[in-house]
Amino acid sequence: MKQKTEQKKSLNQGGKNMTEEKSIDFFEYFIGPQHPGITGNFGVILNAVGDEIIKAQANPGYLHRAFEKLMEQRMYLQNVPLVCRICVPEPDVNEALYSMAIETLTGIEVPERAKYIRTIVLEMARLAAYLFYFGGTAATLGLYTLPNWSFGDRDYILDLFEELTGARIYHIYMQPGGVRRDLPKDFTKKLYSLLQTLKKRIKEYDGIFFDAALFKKRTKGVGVINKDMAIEYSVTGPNLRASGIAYDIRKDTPYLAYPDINFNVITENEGDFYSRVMVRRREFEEDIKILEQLIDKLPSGEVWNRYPMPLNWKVEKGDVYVKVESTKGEYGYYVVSDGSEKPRRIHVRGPSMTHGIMLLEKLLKGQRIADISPIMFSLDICPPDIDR
Amino acid sequence: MAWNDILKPLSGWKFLFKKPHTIRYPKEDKIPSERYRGIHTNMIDKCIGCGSCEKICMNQAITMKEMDVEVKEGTTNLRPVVDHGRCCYCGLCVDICPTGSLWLSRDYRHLSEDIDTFIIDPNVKEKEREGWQKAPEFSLIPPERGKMEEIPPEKRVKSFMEVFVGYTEPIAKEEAQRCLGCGLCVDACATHMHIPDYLKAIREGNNEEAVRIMFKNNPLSEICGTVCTHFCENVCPVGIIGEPVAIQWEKEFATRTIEDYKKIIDTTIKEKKERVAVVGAGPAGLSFAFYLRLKGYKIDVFEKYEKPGGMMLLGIPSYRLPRKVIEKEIKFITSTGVKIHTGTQIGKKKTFKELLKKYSAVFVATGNTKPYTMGIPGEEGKDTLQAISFLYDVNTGKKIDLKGKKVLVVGGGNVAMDAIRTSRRLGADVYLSYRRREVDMPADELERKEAKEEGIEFMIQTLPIEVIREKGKIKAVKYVPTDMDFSEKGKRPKPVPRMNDVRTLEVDIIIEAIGQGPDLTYLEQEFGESLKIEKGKPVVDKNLMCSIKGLFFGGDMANKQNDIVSAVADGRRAAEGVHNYLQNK
Amino acid sequence: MNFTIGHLILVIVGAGIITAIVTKFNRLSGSITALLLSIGIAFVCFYPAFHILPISFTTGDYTFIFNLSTLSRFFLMLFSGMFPLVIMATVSTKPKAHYYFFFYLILASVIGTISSQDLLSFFFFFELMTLFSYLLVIYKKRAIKAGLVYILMGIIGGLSLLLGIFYVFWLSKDFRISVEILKGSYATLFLLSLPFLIKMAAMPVHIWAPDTYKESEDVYTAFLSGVLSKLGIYGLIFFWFTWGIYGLSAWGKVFDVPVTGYIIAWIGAITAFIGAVYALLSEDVKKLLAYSSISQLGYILVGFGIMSSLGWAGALYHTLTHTIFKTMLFIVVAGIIFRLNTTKLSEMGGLIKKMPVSFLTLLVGIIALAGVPPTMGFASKYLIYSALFEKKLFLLTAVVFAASTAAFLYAYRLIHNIFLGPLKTSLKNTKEAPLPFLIPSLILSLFLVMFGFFPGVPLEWINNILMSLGMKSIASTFTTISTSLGGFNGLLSSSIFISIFGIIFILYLILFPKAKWVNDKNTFTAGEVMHNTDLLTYSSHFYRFLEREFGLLIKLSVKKLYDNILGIFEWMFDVARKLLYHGNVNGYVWAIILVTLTFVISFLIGGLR
Amino acid sequence: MNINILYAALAPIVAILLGLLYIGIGRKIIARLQRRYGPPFYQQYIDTIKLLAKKTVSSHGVFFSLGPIMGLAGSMVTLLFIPFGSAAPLLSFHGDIILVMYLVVIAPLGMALGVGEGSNPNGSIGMARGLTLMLAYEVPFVLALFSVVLYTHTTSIAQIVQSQAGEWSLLKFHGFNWLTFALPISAIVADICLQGMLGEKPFDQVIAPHEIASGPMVEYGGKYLGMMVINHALHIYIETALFVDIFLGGGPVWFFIPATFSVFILSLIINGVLPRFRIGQALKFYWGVPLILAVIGIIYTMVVIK
Repeated sequence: MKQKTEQKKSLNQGGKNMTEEKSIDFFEYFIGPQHPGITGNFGVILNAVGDEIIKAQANPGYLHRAFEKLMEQRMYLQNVPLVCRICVPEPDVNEALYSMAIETLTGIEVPERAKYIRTIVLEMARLAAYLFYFGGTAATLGLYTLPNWSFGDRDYILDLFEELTGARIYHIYMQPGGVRRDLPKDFTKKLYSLLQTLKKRIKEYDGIFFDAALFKKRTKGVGVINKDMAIEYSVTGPNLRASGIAYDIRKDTPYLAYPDINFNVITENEGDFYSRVMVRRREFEEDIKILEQLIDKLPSGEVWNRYPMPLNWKVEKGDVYVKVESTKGEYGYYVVSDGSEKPRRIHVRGPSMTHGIMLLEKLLKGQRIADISPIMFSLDICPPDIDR
Repeated sequence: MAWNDILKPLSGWKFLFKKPHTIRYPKEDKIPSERYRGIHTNMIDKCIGCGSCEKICMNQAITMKEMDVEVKEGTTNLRPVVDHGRCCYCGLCVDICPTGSLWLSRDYRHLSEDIDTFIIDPNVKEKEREGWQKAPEFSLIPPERGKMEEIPPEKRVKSFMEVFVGYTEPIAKEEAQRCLGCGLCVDACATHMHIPDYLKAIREGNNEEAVRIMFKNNPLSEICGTVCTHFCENVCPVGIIGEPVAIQWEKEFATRTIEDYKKIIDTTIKEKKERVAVVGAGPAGLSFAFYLRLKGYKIDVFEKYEKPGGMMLLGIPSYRLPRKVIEKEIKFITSTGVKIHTGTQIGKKKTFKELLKKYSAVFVATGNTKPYTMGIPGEEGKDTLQAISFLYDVNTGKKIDLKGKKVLVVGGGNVAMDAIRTSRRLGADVYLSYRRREVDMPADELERKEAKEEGIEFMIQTLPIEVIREKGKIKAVKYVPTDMDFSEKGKRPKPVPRMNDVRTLEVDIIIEAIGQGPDLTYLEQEFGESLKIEKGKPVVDKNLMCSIKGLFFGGDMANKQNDIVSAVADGRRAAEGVHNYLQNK
Repeated sequence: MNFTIGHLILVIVGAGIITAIVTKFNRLSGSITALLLSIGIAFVCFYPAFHILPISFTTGDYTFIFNLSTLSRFFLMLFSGMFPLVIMATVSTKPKAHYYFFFYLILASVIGTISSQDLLSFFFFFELMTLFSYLLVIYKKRAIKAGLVYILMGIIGGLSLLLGIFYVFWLSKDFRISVEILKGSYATLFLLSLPFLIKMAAMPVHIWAPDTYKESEDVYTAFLSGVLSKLGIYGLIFFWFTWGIYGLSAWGKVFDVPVTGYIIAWIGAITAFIGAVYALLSEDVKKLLAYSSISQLGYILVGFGIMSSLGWAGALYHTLTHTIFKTMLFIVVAGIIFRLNTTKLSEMGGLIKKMPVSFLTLLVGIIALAGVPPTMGFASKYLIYSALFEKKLFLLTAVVFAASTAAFLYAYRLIHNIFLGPLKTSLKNTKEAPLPFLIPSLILSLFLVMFGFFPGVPLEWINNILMSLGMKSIASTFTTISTSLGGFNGLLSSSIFISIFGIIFILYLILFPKAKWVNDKNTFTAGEVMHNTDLLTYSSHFYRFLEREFGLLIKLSVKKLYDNILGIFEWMFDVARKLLYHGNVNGYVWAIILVTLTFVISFLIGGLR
Repeated sequence: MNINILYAALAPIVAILLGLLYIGIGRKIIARLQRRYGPPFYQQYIDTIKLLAKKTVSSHGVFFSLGPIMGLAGSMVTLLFIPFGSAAPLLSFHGDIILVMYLVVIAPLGMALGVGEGSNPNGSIGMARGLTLMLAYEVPFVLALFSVVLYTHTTSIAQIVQSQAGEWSLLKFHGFNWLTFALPISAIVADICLQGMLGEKPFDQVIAPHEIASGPMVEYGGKYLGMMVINHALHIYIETALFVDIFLGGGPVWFFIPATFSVFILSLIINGVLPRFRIGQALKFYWGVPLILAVIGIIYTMVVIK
């Protein structure tokens, strides 16, 4: 309630409130949208006393591309190349979700092999996203060696993606009914050897970053989300697990090939910056294990079940909500079809919206300017995901 | 905070003397993967310009532009041009391309300050294929058409019941979904029916709208839905990767759902004074009458026979085209106010000159009535039948008994097919002789297939050279096999008879179905030199008016296609021509 | 022309009366009169042809002696030189009659203090100075509360001085200082040092300074901080010299420094450091300067405490430097406050375009404050460091160096928050400070730079003092200062800097195209829409991170300690009041009887002795 | 003497060229650490020339323009008082280590004025941090110097260099006279402080791009930025030269230049593997271990002298 009135005040920035504000000696600090410490086109307006923040106001909307509206204007298949653009670091989640939603609506079966391939893609994307995250977080703390390493290693995953899907970032590989192409020759072998390399590499990261004294000094006790707060702010994903709540959609409501896979849900207890990073670092190894299992269990067979000609494809009337676990948290799609060639409404539930606006505003209060962008990165906020 | 944690970061120094793992562009180059989705490349010769890529593109990056290419049948001179500034390299255009002419190459670098250079013409003559290509099993177009119920051949051969079952609604809708909407068929169709439009109406379940669209170009839509040469399907790009869209059957389905066209088609007419006469109530005459009538002219149709319908009625057996269909169509046409005077042969009771005096214009569409003959020894005789007269006889109800007889039909057109299947239904053992390969046959594939199912023996690449007669009756036919000569490019291959390999076949009756031409003798008698005739057909201008003012020709007698749909098209064209002529008179 | 110190003091008092009378009729002409008269007095003090003779007169047993020693002469020139400049700055504020009157009286009492050679007259003039100073401090209504603390501390100092004098008299039966009788009595040392430490606002007894400097009349603050506080160092040298530097070492030596001096040096170093920290954390411009003043006087104490010739040279040099730059800074700031009517740093900003002259003078001032070469600030710092290096006082060096680096911090903050950054919309129509503020500050900044080029010039006077005190002089020429460890050439370094600066500047003018001027309002939008450009300045809580790191220091402030002591006293007296004033007549009667009895008994005991 | 004046005239140019070269090679080395190839070693020259060749200059005020000039002038003056190894004492007999320590400050002060006039809060925060960092590292650094002064009985840099001079031959190793060996603890402290002076991680709070968007440089562009880059190059040279002169004995040119370079590279590769401190933590750090070490160093020195 208090927050509301504060926001109202800031909205009515007329002459009246000026005198009140002048009495507190804060200054207004704009971090973003043009700022190296911001994950994307996103701004935070801060009221700071010295370098201490007394009020933070997230200011999204600079990258608003009206995806949800655009999707209503496009045919069902045409949306497949569109959805992956919602979030750069981990686009496959969107593809998988969109395909799953359409499959649920139309009743197209996905072949078993396609399910496994999709899971492999999702887990590879997860690894890539984590490498991205490690690099980004290290960079906000000023360690530029790790991003160079991790982005280099991420490129090896992207190479595999390129081999599999023909593209490095926006794979546009999954589509309703399965995947677009079968695995290329020797793909699983290459993937397996890459996983072994990554296992070694993560140890090297430990040395320079995760175990480093300075890193611990910078991160421990910064931006704490405790259990109650995590639930109150509907935090999901690794951020939630860092607060000690073992919730993972892959485990709780399994989808694709996850029911067949054994893995642990990683949790940390402190809920601070450090645990948020460490949850991801430990999940990285867990994901490598998952991928190894997937390679072992990969069945053979078809990879795609045909759907009608996409130009004239009408999807049955109905609505559906599907959700998956992304590296950022719970990702969900709510798709409404009115039986025509174009979806009536698609709503994307991105985790960055909750993490990047309400939670961030809360967390930044009382922090130092030096900790803004580390906290933002530690929450793994993807501004494009906020501005759909 | 252990000492170890403080010193551990120094472990990063081990990379100080290791080889970096980056690629030193431009000294080194990373080779993109085999499936890399790079820059568009399009085989300009293979591309048919259907524009599917343009339609599937979500970014409107592809535009079809007119290019200087050879326009073959079923292609356009439109070729894709890609704006790489908008392209998202999803490769959907490749996956949908029916011909597979489009692919994404492995090159991917393009650097320029000028945004105009990002609009790339991807058309090449020849290029090595690499990168993201069409994989047939992942083609976005379903290759098979909707299945139609079939009557088993054993059953259908016994009677003249209609062999055509037609689509049920769900299958029709599903089938209509396969249409790419490219409109190549519109160009191919003689009447230029708006096929994608009515297919769209069908898949939306709006059959009335579909029929309305059809009748804009074709008043004999149901007949065409039942029997048609369907050039549209021949050019359909979907046919390249599988079976073409069943346009004809879709049309048949839509029209059949409508009981009475009068109810759905707006036929309000503003009457005009001028009167126009039509000679011949065949497809050309009827469509002419219909469209001109809609413009308000008063129409009188003169028909030689007792029933209107022309070749549709007389030439096509009822198992293919049920009579009630023809009646339904004609009833609709006459309901607009067209008067049909049956049993009135012009040239005998009335002359053309009389008509020209009485009427503002005269449209003549008397069709091809004069059959061609082979001109081989022993050909003439009572049991050498002409296909059209044979069919005419059958259709008018003349009893012809062929039970147990051996019949040889010569020719490969639809008339030949009708002849063999009619003969078969009359109980004969039928042979078909055709001098070219089976693929060269002008007859429909479906017809051929059904004919074979009904137990007719196809003697492909044979040429009868002599009919052996005993007592005036045919005993056997001598024939030789032929070889194909492909020397002339761009034309159908020429059969070369192998004269030293003469074979004989015992037959009772020969039916010649090698084509027919118009009978213009009565016209020549009346007009003489003032009517220009070339190659047995009257010379007409683009309005289908001949050298005599007010006299129009159309239908089989004026065009080369010799089929219903062309005749209908002629009728419509002539209606426009007559209207123009009368308005500008 | 010869005249005595008595004449001088009388002339000054007379000038005060004249000014007051003129001011009563017309304020402006009063101010001009004050200015002219003060220039006259300064001329009298400075002109070598005028000889100021000592004077002494005897009443009863006691002889009052007034004489100008070399040391006193240095301070006389300092005070009388600053006086007209400060008076000049008051012209545009147009103060009331008694303001000038008290101002002249202060000068008179100061001259009386520095020329007294006997204890009673010293005490008399010293206390007079405190009293008049108090009357000027409370010239503005807002300062009454701060003035109370000031006078309280003044009285404590005075009492301590008086007690010390009595103690000395009890020991030597003589009020003259030249008598060598004091054989290392800690009590005398403490009692006779405390008033001067209070005057210099050394650390545990500094509490009057920040508030007094902040609340007192703006121009007067320049005199109070720049000039009057120097009486402290005069008093210390005056008394301590009497003990004799070598006499003090009787108590032992630490690092080749007398223990007492060492303690004073530590007090100075801590004062310097903590003062600097408080200065860099304060949000008020005058408070910042006040703490800066405290901090800088800490250096003087350090130099003094080292008790070597280098140290005393440093202390005296810094006395001169600090007098010049702090007077100037306060005058400049007074000019700014005169225009803005605020002392809050967060309400200033971007004034460089409106007040370029003030900016330049302030810039020179802070460069001197920071002790950076082309100004004389460096020379004083150099001497103090050399003294520290010479005596190997490494921990003191660390603290002093930390303090002097912290001086950079608040110096930058001062100039940044007032002049740099975006211009506040409310300050759009601000004009340059009036000329009376600018002229003295320009003159003073000229001195700062000039002595920066020729650091040896003031050192010569100081050498005279040192020699008069029986110490070694510092080797120097006009342009160089050298010590046993090293030395520097002020002219060379400064002129090379100026010439390189000139060369690059000329190159800049030649090579650079004319710069496109960009409004500072459209900087740092970062793509955002700004609704209030005033909020964009990073000025308040400039060193918030230090605030956090020094949190303990702020919590344990001395003022709170005093407050607690006060609380205990209040409680005690409250109890006492409740015991005495309980409203019962019997109780009062008994109390009177008790008191009377006590007196009687004590008289009886006294009589018996 | 004449040669010395010649050196003095050439010193700024040599120092700029050397500083830029160091940065260039440093970029290469950091790139290797990060598993990259990095730009060519002469890239920094190209960048600087490019910046200086830029045509448009936008300014926020007079001192915005004068700030970089003052900074450059300050750096060059400082340079002249630091000997070019034992080969050329330049002007160092006219000013000693205390003068140098204060001359060094002119450049940041000039920059600070310019940055302040730029009125960008990022720049102001950067300056506040820079000054705080100075507060942090100066104290242990001064104590390290103190031990040197104690050991050599002089504050003159030239004399400190001379005191370490030994015979230069293949057989006799110069290094035995170095103060690094005489006062190892102080040398370590000085090197730790050098990290902060150079603004390398973990002490690059001043320009921390992710926090305050490059801080002081944020408003500067074009030629001004070019001047700042040159200033940075000079700064690197001055700090490393000071360290080499005091702790590594200066030495002839062929030793002096590689030595300064190595000192720079050492700080650079430490920079490569560490994140940065928060500014408060940096203060705490410097006033913690290095300060204690420095005091130990001084006590050690006192013991050694006796």
